[in-house]
Amino acid sequence: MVDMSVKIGSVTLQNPIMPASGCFSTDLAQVIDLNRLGALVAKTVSREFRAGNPPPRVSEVEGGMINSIGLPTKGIEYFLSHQVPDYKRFSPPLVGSISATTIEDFEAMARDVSTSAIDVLEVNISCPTRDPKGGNFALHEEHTFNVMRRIRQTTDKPIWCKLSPNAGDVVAIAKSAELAGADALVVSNTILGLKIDINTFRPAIGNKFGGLSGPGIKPIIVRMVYQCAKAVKIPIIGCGGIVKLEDVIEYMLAGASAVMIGYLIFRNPSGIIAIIDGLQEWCAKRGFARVADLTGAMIDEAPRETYAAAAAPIG
Amino acid sequence: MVDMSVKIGSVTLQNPIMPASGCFSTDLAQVIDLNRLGALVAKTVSREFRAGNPPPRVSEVEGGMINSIGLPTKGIEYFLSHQVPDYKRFSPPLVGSISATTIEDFEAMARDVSTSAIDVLEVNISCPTRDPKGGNFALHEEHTFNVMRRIRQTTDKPIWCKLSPNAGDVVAIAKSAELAGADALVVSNTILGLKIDINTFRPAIGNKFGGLSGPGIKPIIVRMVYQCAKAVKIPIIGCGGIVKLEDVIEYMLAGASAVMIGYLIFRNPSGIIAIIDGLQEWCAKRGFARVADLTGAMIDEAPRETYAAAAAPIG
Amino acid sequence: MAHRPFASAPYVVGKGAPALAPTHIPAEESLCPVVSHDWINSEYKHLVVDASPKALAVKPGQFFNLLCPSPDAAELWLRRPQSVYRIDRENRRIEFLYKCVGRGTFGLATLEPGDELNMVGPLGVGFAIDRRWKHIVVLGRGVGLATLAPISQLAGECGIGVTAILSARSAEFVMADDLFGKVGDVIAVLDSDATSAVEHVEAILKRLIAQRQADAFYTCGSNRLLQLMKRLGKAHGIPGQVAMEQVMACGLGPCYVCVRTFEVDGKKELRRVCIDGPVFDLQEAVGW
Amino acid sequence: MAHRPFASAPYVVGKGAPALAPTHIPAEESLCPVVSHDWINSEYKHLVVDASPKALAVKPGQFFNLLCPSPDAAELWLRRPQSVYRIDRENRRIEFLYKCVGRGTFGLATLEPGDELNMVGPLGVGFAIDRRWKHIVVLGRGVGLATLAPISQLAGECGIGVTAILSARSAEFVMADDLFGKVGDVIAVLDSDATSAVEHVEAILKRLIAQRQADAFYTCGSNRLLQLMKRLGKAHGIPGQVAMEQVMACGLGPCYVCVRTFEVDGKKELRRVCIDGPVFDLQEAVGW
Ligand SMILES: Cc1cc2nc3c(=O)[nH]c(=O)nc-3n(C[C@H](O)[C@H](O)[C@H](O)COP(=O)(O)OP(=O)(O)OC[C@H]3O[C@@H](n4cnc5c(N)ncnc54)[C@H](O)[C@@H]3O)c2cc1C
Ligand SMILES: Cc1cc2nc3c(=O)[nH]c(=O)nc-3n(C[C@H](O)[C@H](O)[C@H](O)COP(=O)(O)OP(=O)(O)OC[C@H]3O[C@@H](n4cnc5c(N)ncnc54)[C@H](O)[C@@H]3O)c2cc1C
Ligand SMILES: Cc1cc2nc3c(=O)[nH]c(=O)nc-3n(C[C@H](O)[C@H](O)[C@H](O)COP(=O)(O)O)c2cc1C
Ligand SMILES: Cc1cc2nc3c(=O)[nH]c(=O)nc-3n(C[C@H](O)[C@H](O)[C@H](O)COP(=O)(O)O)c2cc1C
Ligand code: FES
Ligand code: FES
Repeated sequence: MVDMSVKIGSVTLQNPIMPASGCFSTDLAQVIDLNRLGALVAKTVSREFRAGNPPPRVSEVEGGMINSIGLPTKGIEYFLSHQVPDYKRFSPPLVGSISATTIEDFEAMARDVSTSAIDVLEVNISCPTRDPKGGNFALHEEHTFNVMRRIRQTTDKPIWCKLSPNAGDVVAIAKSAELAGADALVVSNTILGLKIDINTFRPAIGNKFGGLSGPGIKPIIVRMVYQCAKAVKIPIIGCGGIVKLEDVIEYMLAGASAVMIGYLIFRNPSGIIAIIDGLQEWCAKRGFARVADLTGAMIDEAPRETYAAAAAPIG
Repeated sequence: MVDMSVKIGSVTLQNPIMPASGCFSTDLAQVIDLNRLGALVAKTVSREFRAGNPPPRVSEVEGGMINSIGLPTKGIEYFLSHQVPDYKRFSPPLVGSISATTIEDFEAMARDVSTSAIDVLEVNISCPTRDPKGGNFALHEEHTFNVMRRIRQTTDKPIWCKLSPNAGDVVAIAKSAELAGADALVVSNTILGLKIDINTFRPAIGNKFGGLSGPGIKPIIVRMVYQCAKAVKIPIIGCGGIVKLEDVIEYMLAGASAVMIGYLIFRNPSGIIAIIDGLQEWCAKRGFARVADLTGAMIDEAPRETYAAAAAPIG
Repeated sequence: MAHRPFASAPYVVGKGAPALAPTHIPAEESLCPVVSHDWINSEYKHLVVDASPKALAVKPGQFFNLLCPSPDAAELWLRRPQSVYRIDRENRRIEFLYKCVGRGTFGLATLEPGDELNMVGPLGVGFAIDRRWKHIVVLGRGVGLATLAPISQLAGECGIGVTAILSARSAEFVMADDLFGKVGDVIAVLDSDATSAVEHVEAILKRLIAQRQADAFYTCGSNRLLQLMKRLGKAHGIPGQVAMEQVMACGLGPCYVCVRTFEVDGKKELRRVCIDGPVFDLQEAVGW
Repeated sequence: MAHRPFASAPYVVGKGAPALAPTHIPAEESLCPVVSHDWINSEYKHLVVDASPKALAVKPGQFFNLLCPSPDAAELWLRRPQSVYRIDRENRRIEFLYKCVGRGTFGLATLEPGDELNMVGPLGVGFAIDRRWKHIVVLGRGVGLATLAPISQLAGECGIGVTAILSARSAEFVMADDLFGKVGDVIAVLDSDATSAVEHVEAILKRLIAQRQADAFYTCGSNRLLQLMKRLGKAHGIPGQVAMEQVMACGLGPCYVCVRTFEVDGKKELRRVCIDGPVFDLQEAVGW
C-alpha cells in the first residue's frame, strides 16, 4: 500500500491533489466525489460584493485558455455564513482564499476568515489582471513581505502564499514570502496574456487582458517550482497546466509537495479523481512506498560535457 | 495591389515577414525561395568559437518546444568571411545578430560586425539560459540601457534590441532600450522552461532549462507587444509562436510593425512563404491598401460595463 | 501507449461500463457511442448517441457539455454546451441538433457512427411545466429551436397543448416542426416571406392570448423574440421561461464564466447560465 | 473553415499539383498520398507513399522529415526524421520502414491508405559508393536496417556484390533481408541464438576481409557494431560510412539541434546529422 498522504507544514492531506481556487466549488459534487480530494480550495473572496468583469470572460488560446473573471464574490459575510457551511458537508480540509487591495484590508480579511471552519488561508496576491496597488502584490518583494508579514501576525492558521508567474524574479518573491512567515507557497497563478479577434479587431475577452492557464504554461511553472524549491525550505504547491498523472509526477520531481488543478476541471472533470487513482498505481508500480518521496526527486547533476553527450546513444 | 512593404526606422522591408534568429540560415534555400522574405536574420554570433550545449538540445512540450542550443558559433571571423558572403547571394536585407558576455565585448562586436554587408544589427541580450552577467542583460533596465547605449555610440547601423519575456516589467526594459537609442525592439526571445522526464527522473534536455517557443507562448508575447507598443515610439517586431497568417495579423493589430518566425520553420518550412502570400490576399480582401496600416489597429476601448455586457448577444 | 494527454477513467463511463461514481452523484463524464449523425440542412447536424443511465435522466432544457474533437491539427481546449434535443428513453438514446458555427461544432461534426463522444451531464435547470395548464406557446429561432424542441415531449407527457411558432430565415431552416407537429400546432414564420417580422409574430401571439391558448410562454434563440414575449407576458400576466446561452468553461458552476444579467425588482444581478439556468424566468431575463 | 492551425500551401505540393517552388530548390514540403501501410512485425510498419517529383529524387541514405499525425488529442509539435527504405522510381513511390517507439511514430502508424503524409525532403547527404569496388559489407541492427536497406539498390545499380549482416533480437526482427537477398548474401545474426555477439560478427567480418569481399563497410543502428567496423576498417584500411541518428528539430541545417561528435586528426568537432550527414565517414564518427 502506497502512503498517499502529504504534509504541508502542519496540515496533512490525504493525497497531494487539490483543485485550484476559482476552478472549484461544491457544485463539482454534481460529477465527482469531493471527499476524495486532498483539500477543498474555495474561490477567492474579498470583503465587499464584486460583480466581476464583463463577458466574454474566457477565450481559447493556443496553450489553453485566457480568463478575466474579475474575482466576483458575494463578499466575506456570505462566504462565512453560506459557502463555508456548504463546504463543511465534505471531509477534506478547507482552504479559504482571500484577496484585498490594501495591506490593512488583507490583515482584516485574514482575521475575519480565520474561523474554526477554515483549515488553511490561501493569500491570493497574484491575480494577474490587477496591478500591485490593486491586489497584485506578488510582483514585488517588499509588497509581498509586508502583506504576508501582517497576515502572519494576525492569524494562527497556516498561510499559503499564491505567487505570480508575471514577477520577473519569482525566487526573490518566494524568499520574501518565506521570510514573512508563509507556511507554503502556491506556484502559481496565471500568466498575463492577450488575444485579439482578427475579425472584429477587438480583444477576445471583455476585460482585454486575461490570465493564461492550461497545459501551455506547464513548462514555465515547472521551472518556477524547481527554482523556488531550491531557494526556500517551506513546501511548494505546484499549479499550472496539469491535465494528467504524468504532469503531477513532473511537478513533484521538480520539488512540489502537492499540486492544484484548475483547467483540467473544465476539460475533464473526472480527471482529477483519475489522477489520484493513477498516482497511487504509479507509485506502487515504481516502488514508491510514500508519494511524498517524489518531492524533489529529480536527478540533478551538472550537464554533461557537450562532445561526450553528442557521442552518446540517444534516449 | 496591396503595398506589402513596411519601414522599420530607416530600413524598408519588402514585407513584414522575417525568420527568427537561430531558426534560419541559407540552408533553408533547400526548401524555400529566400528572396521572398522581408529580411534574412542570421544566427547569433559571438566573438569566439562556442561548441554549444550538450544534446538533447530540444524537447517537445505542451505548447511547442523547449531548446537549449547554447549559441554555438564558429565565431565572428568565420561569420564575416564565410557566412555573410553566403547570405549576400540573396536579395533581402541582412540582419546580423550579436551576443557577448560583457558590455565591452558587445561594443567591440557591434563595431566589428558593422560591415557594409550588414544592414541591421540585432542585439541578442536575451538568451534565456544565460544570467545577466552571462549575456542576458534584458532582465534589467540599467544593463539594457548601458549595453544599448554603448552599441549606439559605436555603430551607425540600425540596432534592434531583442527583449526577454522573462523580465518582470518588459515595458520598463523596452523604454530603456528606446532611451539608449535602439531603432526597434524585437519582442521577444523564448521563455525559460523546464521539462523533467518522468521515466529517467532527469531533465529532458541536456542543459536542464530550455527556452520555450512555439504557439503556447503567443498569448503572452502578443500581450507584451501591445504593452511595449503603447509605451515606446520605435517600431516593434513581434516574435513568438507564429504558425499561421492569423497570428501575424494578431501581432500587427497589437502594435507590431513586422514579425519574426522561428518554430514554424521547423513545423512547416513552406509556411513562411504561404503566410506572405496569405497576408497579401487577406489585406486585399479586407480592403487594406497597405499592410502597414494593420500596425496597432486593435480597437482599444474601455471595457463595457459588466451588467450591460452580460445582457448583450454573444459573439 | 506511453503518453496520455488527458487523464481518463475511472469516472468516465464507457459503453457498457458501470458507472463508477457514487450513485448519489447526479451527473457524470461519460463516453457515449454515436448511433447516427446526419446533416439536416446546410448548417445543422442531428446527432444521436447511446446514453449512460445518468445521462438518460436528462430533462428538457438541460444540457451536456461536450468534448468536441478538434477539426484540425490544433487542440480544442474547452467543451461546448449543447442542450438536449430529444430524449429517447425507449432506445436509451439522447439526441442533439446543432448548428456548425466554429471550431468546436465543426469538430463535433467529424464524429462518425461508432465513435465515442465524451459528454458531461446532464447539467443545469430544465423547463418547468404546470400540469394545470391547458395550452402553452413556444417561440424560438435558430439554435433556440433545438433547445425548445423537448418541450414537445414534456407537453405531450402532461397532455398539454402547444402552439410552436418557429422562426427561421427560410423554410430550409425550420426545425423541430416534426416534434411539435405531433403534440400541437406549428406556425413557421420566415424571413424569406417577411412573416418573421416582430409585428406579425406579435399578432399571432395576441391571437393565441385572445383564444386563451397561452397559459405560458417559452422562448429561446432571439433577443428580439425574448423582448416581445416578455412585453406581452407582462401585459397579460402570462408566466414564461427563457433558455439562455452564454460562453462557458466549466459548465458546472465554479468558474463564473457564463454569467448573464437578470433583473428582479429593478435590481440587476448576474446568474450563471450553467447552473442557475439555462432556463430562467422570462420576466427576469434582461437580454438574450 | 475559419481557423487554420498551421499555414499551408502554396509550396506544399499535393497529389497532382505542380511544384510551385522554383525548380532550383532541391527539396520541398509535399503532401504525399499513402498507398499502403502494413505491420511487418510486432514493432515495425512499412509505409509506401506516392512521391512528388522532387521527393522521388531521393538517394539512398537521405531522409525525409515527416509531419506525423498526433496519436492522441494533444498536438505533436516536431517532425520526425525517417530515412528512405526503398525508392520505387518505376511506380513513383517512396517506402519507409520504421519502428513504433513513441508519440511520433505511433501517430504515423495511424495513417491509412488514401491519407496524405506531409514530408519535407529529400534531405541530407546519402551513401557514396565507388564503382570500382567489387564487394561491400553492410552491417546493421534495429532501425539501422531500414536506413541501410537502399544500399542494396545502389549496389545493384552499380553491379557491386553485397554481404549484408543483419543483426536482430530474433528472426522476427530481421528486416531488409529480401532486398539484400536480391543483390547479394544475407547473414542474419540473432540475440536469440547468440550469433549476434560481437566476437561472432567480428569473425564473419574477418572472414569477408580475408576473402577480399570487403572493399567498403557500411553500418547503422548500433554503437557496438559501429566500434567494431571502425576498428576492423582502420586495421585493414577499409573505407567505410556510417549513418547517424540524432534528435532533430528543423532537419534542414539552421537549428544545430542534431549535432554529433566527430574526430579528425585527434580534434573533436560537432557536425549536424541533418545536413552534414546523416551519412558520415566511418573513421570520423565517435559514437552512435
Ligand atoms: C446551455 C446552452 C445550450 C446550447 N444548446 C445548443 C443547441 O442545442 N444547438 C446549438 O446549435 N447550439 C447550442 N448552444 C450554442 C453552442 O454552445 C455554440 O454554438 C457553440 O459552443 C459554438 O462553439 P464553436 O466552437 O463551434 O464556435 P466558436 O468559434 O466558439 O464561436 C462561434 C460563435 O458562437 C458563439 N459561442 C461560443 N460559445 C458559445 C456558447 N457557449 N453559447 C453560445 N454561443 C457561443 C461565439 O461567441 C461566436 O459568435 C447552446 C449553448 C448553451 C450555453
Ligand atoms: C536521419 C534519421 C533517419 C532515421 N531513419 C529511421 C528509419 O528509417 N526507421 C526508423 O524506425 N527510425 C528512424 N530514425 C529514428 C526516428 O526518427 C525516431 O525513432 C523517431 O523520431 C522517434 O519518434 P517518436 O516520437 O516515435 O519517439 P520519441 O517519443 O520522440 O522517442 C522515443 C525514443 O526515440 C529517440 N528519438 C527521438 N527522436 C529521435 C531521432 N530524431 N532520431 C533517433 N532517435 C530519436 C528518443 O530519444 C527516445 O529514446 C531515423 C532518425 C534519423 C535522425
Ligand atoms: C476561470 C478561472 C478562475 C480563476 N479564479 C481564481 C481565483 O479566484 N483565485 C485564485 O487564486 N486563482 C484563480 N485562478 C487561477 C487558478 O487557481 C490557477 O492558479 C491557474 O488557473 C493555473 O492552473 P491551471 O493551469 O491548472 O488552470 C483562476 C483560474 C481560472 C481559469
Ligand atoms: C532552436 C532555437 C534556436 C534559437 N537561437 C536563437 C539565437 O541564436 N538568437 C536569438 O536571438 N534567438 C534565438 N532563438 C529564439 C528565436 O529567435 C525566437 O525568438 C523564439 O523561438 C520565439 O519565436 P517562435 O515561437 O516563432 O519560435 C532560438 C529559438 C530556437 C527554437
Ligand atoms: S461555465 Fe463555469 S460557472 Fe458556468
Ligand atoms: S535538425 Fe536543425 S540543424 Fe539539424
